[in-house]
Amino acid sequence: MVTEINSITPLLAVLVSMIAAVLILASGKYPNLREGWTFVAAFIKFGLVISMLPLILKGDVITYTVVEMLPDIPIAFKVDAFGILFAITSSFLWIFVTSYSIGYMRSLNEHAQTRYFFCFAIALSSAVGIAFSANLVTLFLFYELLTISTYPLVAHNETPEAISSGRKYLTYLMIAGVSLLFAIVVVYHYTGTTEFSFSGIAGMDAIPQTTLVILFVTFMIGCAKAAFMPLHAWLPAAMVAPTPVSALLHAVAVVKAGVFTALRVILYVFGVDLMQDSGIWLYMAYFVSITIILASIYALMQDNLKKRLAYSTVSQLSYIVLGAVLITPHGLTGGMLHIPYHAFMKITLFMCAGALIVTAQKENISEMKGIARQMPITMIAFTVGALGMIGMPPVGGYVTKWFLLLGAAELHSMILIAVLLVSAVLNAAYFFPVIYVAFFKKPDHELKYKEAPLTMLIPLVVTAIISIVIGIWPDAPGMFLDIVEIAVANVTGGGI
Amino acid sequence: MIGFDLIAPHLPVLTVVVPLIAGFLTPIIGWIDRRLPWYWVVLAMFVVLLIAGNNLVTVINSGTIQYKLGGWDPPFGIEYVIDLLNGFVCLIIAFIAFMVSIYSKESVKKEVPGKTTPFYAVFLLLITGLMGMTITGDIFNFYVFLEISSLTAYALIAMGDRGDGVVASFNYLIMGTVAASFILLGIGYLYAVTGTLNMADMQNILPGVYESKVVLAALAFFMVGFSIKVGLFPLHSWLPDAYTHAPSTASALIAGLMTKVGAYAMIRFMFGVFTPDFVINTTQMTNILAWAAALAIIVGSVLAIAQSDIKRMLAYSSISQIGYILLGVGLANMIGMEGGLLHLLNHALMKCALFLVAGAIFYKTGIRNLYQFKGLGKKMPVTTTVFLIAALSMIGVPGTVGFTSKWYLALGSVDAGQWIFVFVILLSSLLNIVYFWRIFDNIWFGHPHEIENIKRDEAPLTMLVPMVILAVLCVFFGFFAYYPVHYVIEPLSEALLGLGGVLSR
Amino acid sequence: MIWILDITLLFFLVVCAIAAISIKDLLSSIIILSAYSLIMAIVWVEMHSVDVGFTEAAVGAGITTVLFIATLARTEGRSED
Amino acid sequence: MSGIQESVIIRTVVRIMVPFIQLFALYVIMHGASGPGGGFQGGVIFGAAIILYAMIFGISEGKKKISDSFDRILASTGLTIYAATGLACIIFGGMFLQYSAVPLLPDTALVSKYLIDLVEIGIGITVLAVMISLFFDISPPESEAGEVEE
Amino acid sequence: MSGILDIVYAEYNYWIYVTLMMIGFYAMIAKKNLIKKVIGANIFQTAIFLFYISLSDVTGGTAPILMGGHGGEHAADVIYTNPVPHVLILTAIVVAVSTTAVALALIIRIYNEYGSLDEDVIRAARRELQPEFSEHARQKSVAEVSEQ
Amino acid sequence: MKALALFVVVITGAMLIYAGQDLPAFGDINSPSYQAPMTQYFINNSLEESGVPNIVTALLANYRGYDTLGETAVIFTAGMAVILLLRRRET
Repeated sequence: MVTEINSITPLLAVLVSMIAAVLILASGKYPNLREGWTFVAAFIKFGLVISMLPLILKGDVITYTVVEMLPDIPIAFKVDAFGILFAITSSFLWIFVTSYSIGYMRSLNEHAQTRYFFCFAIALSSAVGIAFSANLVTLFLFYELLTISTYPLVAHNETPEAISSGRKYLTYLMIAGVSLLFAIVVVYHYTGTTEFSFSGIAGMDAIPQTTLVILFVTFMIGCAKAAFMPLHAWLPAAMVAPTPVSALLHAVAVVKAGVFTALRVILYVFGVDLMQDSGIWLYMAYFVSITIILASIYALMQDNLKKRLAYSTVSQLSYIVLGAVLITPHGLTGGMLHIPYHAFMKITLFMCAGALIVTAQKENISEMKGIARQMPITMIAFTVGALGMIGMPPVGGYVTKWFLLLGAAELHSMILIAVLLVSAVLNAAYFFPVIYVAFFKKPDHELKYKEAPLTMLIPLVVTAIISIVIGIWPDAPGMFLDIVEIAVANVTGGGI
Repeated sequence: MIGFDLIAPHLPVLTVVVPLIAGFLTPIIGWIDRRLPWYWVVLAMFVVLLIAGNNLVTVINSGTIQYKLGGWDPPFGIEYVIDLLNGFVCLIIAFIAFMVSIYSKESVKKEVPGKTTPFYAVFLLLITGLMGMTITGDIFNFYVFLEISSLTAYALIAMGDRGDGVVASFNYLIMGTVAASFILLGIGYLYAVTGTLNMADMQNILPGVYESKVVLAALAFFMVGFSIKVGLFPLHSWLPDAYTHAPSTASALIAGLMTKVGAYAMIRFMFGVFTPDFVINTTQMTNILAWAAALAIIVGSVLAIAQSDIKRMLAYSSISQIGYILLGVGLANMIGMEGGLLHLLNHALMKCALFLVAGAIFYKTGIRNLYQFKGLGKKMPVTTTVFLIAALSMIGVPGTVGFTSKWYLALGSVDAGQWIFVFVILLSSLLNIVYFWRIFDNIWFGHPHEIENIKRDEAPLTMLVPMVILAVLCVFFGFFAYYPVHYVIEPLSEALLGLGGVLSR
Repeated sequence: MIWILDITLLFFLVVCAIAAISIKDLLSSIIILSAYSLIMAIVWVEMHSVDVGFTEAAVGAGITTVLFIATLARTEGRSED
Repeated sequence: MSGIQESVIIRTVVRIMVPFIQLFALYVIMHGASGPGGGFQGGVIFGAAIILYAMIFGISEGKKKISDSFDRILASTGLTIYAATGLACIIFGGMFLQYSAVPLLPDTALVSKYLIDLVEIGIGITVLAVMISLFFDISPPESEAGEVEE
Repeated sequence: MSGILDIVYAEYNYWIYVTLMMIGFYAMIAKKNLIKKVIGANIFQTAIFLFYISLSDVTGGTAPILMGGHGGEHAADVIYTNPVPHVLILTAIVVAVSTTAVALALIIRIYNEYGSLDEDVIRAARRELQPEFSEHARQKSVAEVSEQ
Repeated sequence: MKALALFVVVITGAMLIYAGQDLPAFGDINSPSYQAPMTQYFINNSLEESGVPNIVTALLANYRGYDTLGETAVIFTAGMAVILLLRRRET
């Protein structure tokens, strides 16, 4: 039996970065103080999130109703294993990205840094809010807040290009928001509630089949933050943003919020049984398979490193959703586990790309010949991340791929197994050239770069190390696999 | 509290009489000292706010208040009836008026130089008119106060942009006269068949004469008349000019209140004079209204995109937002009605805040072209933040008031099986994003070199305070919408639709 | 009431109304409007509403006309339609 | 109008007429209770008398009789009388404008008759003041007054 | 009298007020001259008043002033017309004249600004004066007023 | 414009005529408005209650005195509005 424990901690975890945002705004004139607030908030936030972990590992959930916004529609938090998985990932990585951001922004002497840190803090609040939401309306609240607070980050440069990318970003995500709202309204109309439940919202099975399919499609459009293939265009466009933004938001917070929402909808609104009974899972599996393959091919064609990473993200995100729609315990484990794993690996990659921009002013792969000699640490970290992406032990990526393969195998679906293998090959095809160019090509002329500043270097080294650790010892007690197992047990009725 | 006990039973009438007396004493006050009228107005509005608040609390706690003017029993005398509906609307009026009155100090001094005293007299009389329209239970008394509010609105609008303001005011006057005359004619028709002027009495008598063509014609004339008054889409032609060219104070007041009271009157006449069954089923009036409102939502939003003058843009946005309110009413189901009524409050808060911001920006910079707003984010951070919050609320971002009413309206449309209205609502919020976001871009994302050397230069405190309060409320009621909904709007919707509960007596 | 008188007066009302809105000279138009008001006042008195008739005579035919003429004095007297 | 203004006959007639019109106006106000007429009609007639005077002798002459600020205060006063009557009823424990609550005389009908008269006077004052003010504001400034007849 | 006349007699006021209303309404919408619009509004409103007064009249009735003055007994056989519409219309007439006064004041202001009473001319003048929107004119006006 | 105006006017006229069919006959003593309790009450009681023989005045200043207060306020408003519109500056 799952015990519900009432505690204000989830609210505090969300609010801490909001308060920090206000303080950042107030101390905009003193950069050290301003960034000090960010650090303090990041640590407190992580501490708060972690403090809830023991209870979750015991199999309990933590609930807190903030306010009843409308009759029957509370703003409420519910921390379960799946939620805390995402919350830990994003709040933990915030610490590193803060450090990295300081180095990056100061090195490039960027303008409007106060706005940058302010929006960053709000975005983090939103991400954790999404993770802890107890119902669709609360989730929608933070989902929209995340969109709005990241717009200034995407359009940070204020150049016409940045603004138009920002517009594109906004257009996609706002249409998604509207679509999500519509779906939520329909769910509420049929079931009278929007609260997530481990076995799906009761009453969903009463919805006629056609409506159900339309509803599912609307939800998935609503999850455009997850960058499914026809709705992915915002992600490469958003790469115009400063690299830390790409790193955190477009490898962790925003896109993961999208997949997180997709998974919440699939597992906690529709529920495993309904997905299976209605047969939606199979179509969705094929659909995301297309994204996995196509996005990898797109990635192959990019020369800009950040764009290549962006398409790689598009492809990897679909792994997560694929895992969820496989419905089997192994598939679910693989999908959920890929959320933190992909986050660690991808953020390493992005931070490396950012370091290259700061020190070498190089964005295109073809210009990076021999750069590893000047920046060995960065490029080694990059290699670690890339290996993880491809799925080579000992870096973390192989664990999730293994689970996904197991899931596909359980279903005896040769197509899906093939998809996973082909995509692994494609991943290798677009990452190895980068490594090859950086390590083995001779530079056109002599290079005189040094490594990036320490504030940037340390985070990327740490995340690279963690990527390896979670690959070597995935089943360490209290680590991600533990959490994921509880989450999977919850939704598959295993209950603890 | 002996004094209060004496006054307490008379609070309903004082809601109207206080601004009225304050209004016609203003010339004397201004004659004593030209700076006094502002303090006088703020004081009067504060008193009215307290009274209106007290009225609503009394209604919630102990039911409908009746006040027999002159001590005559209805239907022989005029009767004031405060139920949840008009208690609620009165409080909105009182609150917005109080906010705008604080705001008006500097703005009026600058935009209506040398005429502050009559301006404030007319200001107070406008509030009198709106209050009187809202609170009365007598159909002809309603007309009288309608005319007070209309005349004052004409005068206030004409004080704006030199030539444009006057022309806008004149066009409004012609349209308004047509509307008022239609309403007067409708009143005459109803009187001809019922022989009474008391709304509640009329509602009792009318069902017996529903087969009369006169009643149908009366309903039609009322609907057309009020549609002009609220600026419902095909009859909106007066609205954009009037809102654009009025002085900032008047724009905020009129945009925030006039159309709300018009919408209130429409609701009152449909459900408080005629019976719900008649307007919903027999004549399908609500259905027609819903479709017209849906059209207004789309057309208003689309036209708003095409504007470059911020006030004109807000005016078109008002046309669309009025559509929200009437769509909710027109859906004629519980949830839709709740959405419509909630939007009365929400739109008053948001639109008033936006117009106040537009006024503050104009006051400081003289700019109304939203393409010239570059760098304002640095120059006037508080003002622009208020703008951001109110605009996000208009878009319907959750956590702001705009979301709550949008939620109800969408849900109500689904409940009514009218999926197309859901799309209308959602499409309109996308269109809202389009026309508000380009302003955000201009305010905060101007080219860096252009905004380097801008100094902070905020609007005066008397302007900032009401704007900030409104913005805070936009967020507050976004999270705490439970209270208005639970205490006022839910019982009210039930009563209006005849599903139980009592509207008046 | 005398219905022949009634009908005659009402007929004149319509004639005056049409004339008032179609005559191009505004002053004449206003004078006709004044006559219209006066006839209206008579009609009302004839319908036993003396108070209203009295008021209309004083206001419609009196003050309104004065205000109209004063306005004309500050603007122009001709109309294109 | 210049022609009319210079005519001695008209000037004299108006000078004599105006007081009589004003007297008639007062009669109309007071007589409103028992016959046709009342504060509004009387006020209009009273106002008309002054307007007539102003038309013939010029607006500045008219304003000498009733200045702008006096006029404005007059307008306020009339309404104040009315509203104060209403408030007085509240003070004496009645409803707003419930004349019978005022313990002026034992006969409530008579009380209400007198208060009706008082109220009518209030209306009359406001109406006359506003009518004059309307005319003064709308009519052309002195220098162009001659154009009226053209 | 014949039956047709009876019908005409019974309803003629209504037909007249409908006609007057249409005339007034037409003038309000279609006439270009602003004063004509106001004249139309006056006709429109008085037509409605006529409707009310027609409503109040009673065949064989007399004005609602009680016979015998104050304190006198009024004869039981006297029929009085309905006083209620009279009261309403007294109020409405006042409203009408107020509206007219405001309208005329607006007309004077418009004439001072644009030198014309013709709607089309005014529209053209406005367009010429403010090609895009009224900012320019407004700033000018505020500047001028503050100079005074 | 003229055609549109004519169209609107004709529609309105049609509505008026439509309604006119069911209006009580002119001068009909049995019309609902005349037979209504309100009218009869005023005719019968106004003298005793208000002390004035003119029923219209009694109604105007007593029963519906509040309307008249409003009416006076309308007049006052018009005066203020015209002052606001036409007077150059405060006196």
